[in-house]
Amino acid sequence: MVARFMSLKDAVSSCIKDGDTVSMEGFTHLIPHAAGHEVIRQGIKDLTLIRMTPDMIYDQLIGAGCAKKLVFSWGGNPGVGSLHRLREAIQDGWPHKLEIEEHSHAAMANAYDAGAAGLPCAVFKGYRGAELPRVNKNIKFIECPFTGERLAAVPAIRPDVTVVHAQKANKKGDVLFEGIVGVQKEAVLAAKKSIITVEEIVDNFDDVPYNAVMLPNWAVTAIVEVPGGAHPSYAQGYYKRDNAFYKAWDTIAKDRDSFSAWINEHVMNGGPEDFAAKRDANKG
Amino acid sequence: MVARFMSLKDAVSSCIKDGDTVSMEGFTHLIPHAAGHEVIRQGIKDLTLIRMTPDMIYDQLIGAGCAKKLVFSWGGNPGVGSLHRLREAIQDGWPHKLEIEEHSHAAMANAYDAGAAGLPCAVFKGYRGAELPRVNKNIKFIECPFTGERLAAVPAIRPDVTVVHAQKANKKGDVLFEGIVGVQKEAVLAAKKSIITVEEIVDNFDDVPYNAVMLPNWAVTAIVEVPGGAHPSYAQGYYKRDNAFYKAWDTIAKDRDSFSAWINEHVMNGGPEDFAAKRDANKG
Amino acid sequence: MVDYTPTEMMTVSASRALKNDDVCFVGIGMPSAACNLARLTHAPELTLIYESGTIGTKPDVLPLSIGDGELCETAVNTVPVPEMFRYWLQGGKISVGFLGAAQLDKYGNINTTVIGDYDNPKVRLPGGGGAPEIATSCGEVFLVMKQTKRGFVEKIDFITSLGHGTGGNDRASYGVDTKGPSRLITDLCIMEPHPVGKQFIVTSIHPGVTREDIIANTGWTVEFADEIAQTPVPDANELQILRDLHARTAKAHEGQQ
Amino acid sequence: MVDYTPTEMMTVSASRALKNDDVCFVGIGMPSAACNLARLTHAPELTLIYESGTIGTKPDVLPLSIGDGELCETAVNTVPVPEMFRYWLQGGKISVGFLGAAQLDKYGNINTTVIGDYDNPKVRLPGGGGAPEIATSCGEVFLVMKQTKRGFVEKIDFITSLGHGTGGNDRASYGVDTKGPSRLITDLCIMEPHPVGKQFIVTSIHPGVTREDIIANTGWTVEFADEIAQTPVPDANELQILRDLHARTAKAHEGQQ
Repeated sequence: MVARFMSLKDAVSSCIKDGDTVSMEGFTHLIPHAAGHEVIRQGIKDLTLIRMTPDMIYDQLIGAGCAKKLVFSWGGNPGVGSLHRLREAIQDGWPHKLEIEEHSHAAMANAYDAGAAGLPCAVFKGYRGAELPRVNKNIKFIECPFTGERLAAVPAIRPDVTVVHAQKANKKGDVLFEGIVGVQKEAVLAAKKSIITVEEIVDNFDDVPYNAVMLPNWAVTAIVEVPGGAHPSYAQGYYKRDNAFYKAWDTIAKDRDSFSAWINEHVMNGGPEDFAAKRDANKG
Repeated sequence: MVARFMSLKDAVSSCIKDGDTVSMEGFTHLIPHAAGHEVIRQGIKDLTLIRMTPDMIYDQLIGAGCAKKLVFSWGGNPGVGSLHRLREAIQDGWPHKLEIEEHSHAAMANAYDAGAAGLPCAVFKGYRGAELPRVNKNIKFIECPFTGERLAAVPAIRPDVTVVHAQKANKKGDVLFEGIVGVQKEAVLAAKKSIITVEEIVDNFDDVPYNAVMLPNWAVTAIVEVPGGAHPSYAQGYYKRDNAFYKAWDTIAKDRDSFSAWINEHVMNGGPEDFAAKRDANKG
Repeated sequence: MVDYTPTEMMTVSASRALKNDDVCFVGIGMPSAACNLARLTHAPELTLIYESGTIGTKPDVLPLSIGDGELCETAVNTVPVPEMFRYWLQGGKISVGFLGAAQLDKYGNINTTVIGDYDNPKVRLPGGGGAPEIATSCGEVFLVMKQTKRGFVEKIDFITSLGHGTGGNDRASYGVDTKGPSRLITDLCIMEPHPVGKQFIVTSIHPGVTREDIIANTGWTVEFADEIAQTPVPDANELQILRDLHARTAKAHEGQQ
Repeated sequence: MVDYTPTEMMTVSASRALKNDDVCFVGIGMPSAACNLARLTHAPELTLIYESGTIGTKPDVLPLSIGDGELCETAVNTVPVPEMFRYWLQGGKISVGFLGAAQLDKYGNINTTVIGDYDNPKVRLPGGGGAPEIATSCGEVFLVMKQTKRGFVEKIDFITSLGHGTGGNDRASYGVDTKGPSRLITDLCIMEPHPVGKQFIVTSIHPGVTREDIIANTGWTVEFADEIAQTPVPDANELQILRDLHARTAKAHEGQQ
């Protein structure tokens, strides 16, 4: 089934339901903030959120009460410090208890790869001498049938829905990623459904190189044009990472009230159209 | 250790020795014919040759007596028919007996991937209901530790030397592949040493896209400029596949004498400098 | 009515099996002609994938190999071969695999490896290539092959790629949950697997072909469906486009030296 | 002689550990400053790799995250994250991993997961990220960390990443054949593992620091080598380049809104 162009509201409401397993990926770059806000606005609950590097947008989803469980490998505000909402959910159970399943980056990168590849599990040289296997039953070990070498195994990641942001789609719905591409392509291919927000929709991809990082339209569910939709993350070629806002988030999120006030003002009373101005402000 | 620029003669004599396991890859595109000829000229023997799609160049190496064993997944002249030298080596032991280890494309693609990834084996959904596992002891099966699903396993490919052709290197020795990139990058990363022949050496890669298919100079052993070095295969952007010659090969290789005469004239009495003219003839 | 050859009849019939929204993994040779004919006639949005890594390719001439430059130049995207086999084929993204064979049995099991004994072959064939996993990972498999007693045999010499195994639910016993060979298009007829037993039964016969022709060119005991259709003949447009395609192809492949 | 801070002393000492032909997997924070300082001073051809997939990057300012745009714009190549962890890290292509820690023991085992019990943590830290496999797959590991009694402990609360395990050959017992932590650079001194026991021993002390300072800031019983060097002070060029780098970085990160 070929991708459909939709509004963000329709894309989220038609693809994501309470209790789903959702991956919103982006390795610092191209994080789908606008789509995350739409999930909060629609009050979707009990999500199992998957992401290698849950940062601000997952802090917001967790603080807003959308998440039941988090599967992750590094949960912090990069270069700044802790994610206060994540930390409070784990340490104090606010707004409610958050179950966690913790991995290493290598494990999750391999698990996305395995999900995209239709495998039930990923096999890799990992977790040797590390303690996570003691507390995470989804880490097992197998033996290489040729050498006897002990290898780690983790279940493949197969989200119900993957949400990512990309630079461009063309009018047919093919999607282009450029720059730090993270695990986005794998996360989409591993999922049952996908929502892709893009900076712009262009007529064609005639000038795109043969070996670009792309998804053809039949491998994608919904496409939404949201200029600036990654802010305060960034879109290479469009606007820069708003590092100042990542630093400011540390103060906003530290306190429950200031967090809730921010969500109310910028998310509950905001919309995807607000992101274009943020894109313009970070062009430099 | 950073790549060194060398002559083809020096690259082959310093990297490849009798009895080595050698992969000369290229999936129809970018097949390192000039380098293959140099191996024949130097009379290197007892090679274990690995390749998904052994075609004309492996037919030549086998017919010229360089190979002891062939690891492969599809051995034919694509769209034309059999490889007569390969066939005669297997069926009649001429010029001597050739041991074979046969896989499927999926198995070998996964085995190269595993070799590049430093794994001892590749695990994939393969060979289900197929008969190759009966005749190839390097195909085994394991169980997913989470689902119990039966998965195929093959040993990782780890050549002593990988030889490939690419479009460009820059003056630092970084290498660029474009178009049908096959398993070349994986084959180089999986090998202990590598020889890369290129169409041209350029000053820099300033205009190369962020996510191009590349090898940095420290991941490569030797780089040789051989314009036209893939002929009768092709180099996207430089010259086309010489399909007429692939068809002509069927006649040349059918007969031992005409084969030997061709090798004598074009390989033993030829050199890498002969390939530039073939490139010019196939530009159209 | 337009004149056509049995091969043209086969190619046109095979092309008609493809739908506009199919994503098709294309084997070289006969499948390639049929798939591109479909794209150039009733299924313009058909996605063609070649194992060389080209996704959504629209070649103007038929490739001689599975990796000719036209495939890449006209593709939506070109990916590394490991990615092709891992994410796209094994990942379950392909709806149809289109394959040929050297030997075939009535359950659609394919031999492209050897004639005779594996260790002392009478004829060494090219081997499986992508077929063993195309046969199990694609949503369904279409087979296209000229019908002869040598090719359509009771027992194939080597099972390169799984069809319906020994019939019935045997295919599923290997942990395979895809449909397998759902159509066999030859130069004489179209066969489809029996809903329960999974052996091929003739469901449509090409015009001018008799049941005896089919029986004479088949190494297994042919079964015919209760109701058998007559395969619609190629129309003028299909033939013209197919012939133009072959003419362009011949010109392109001979034009180099 | 130029004035410098203990942090500058640490960063400069750490940068000097890197050689021009190293391929270095860079952790964020202190490692990133040291690695880029090395590149801007004595090791201009040093290859820096960040887990975001950027290979051979040469950022003009220090990235705040491991995936800032500068890393990609100045890199030789940017690859998908699964490829980074599979082909480059696990594939054994990286000579040095440069890591920091929240808690460290005398065998160089690292905790960046939790302070307290895993299920009821006193402080939940960000977690391992790339470190568990960086620690085992890189040729060797350099550690850089400010020395405090809270951080340098007898027993870490959680083994996020393997150092030398329980010492001796314990590391190899996990099937790990890489060297592990070969140098620990702090704001007070440099430690290296004992050739046999693998516990860290002080081999070089920074100017102005006493043995008592080191003991007072270490939670394990400090061992000193028989011959101890005095760490060479940062030279004026190194300090200038480091300060310029930090100034450019501060300006770049505050300049946006």
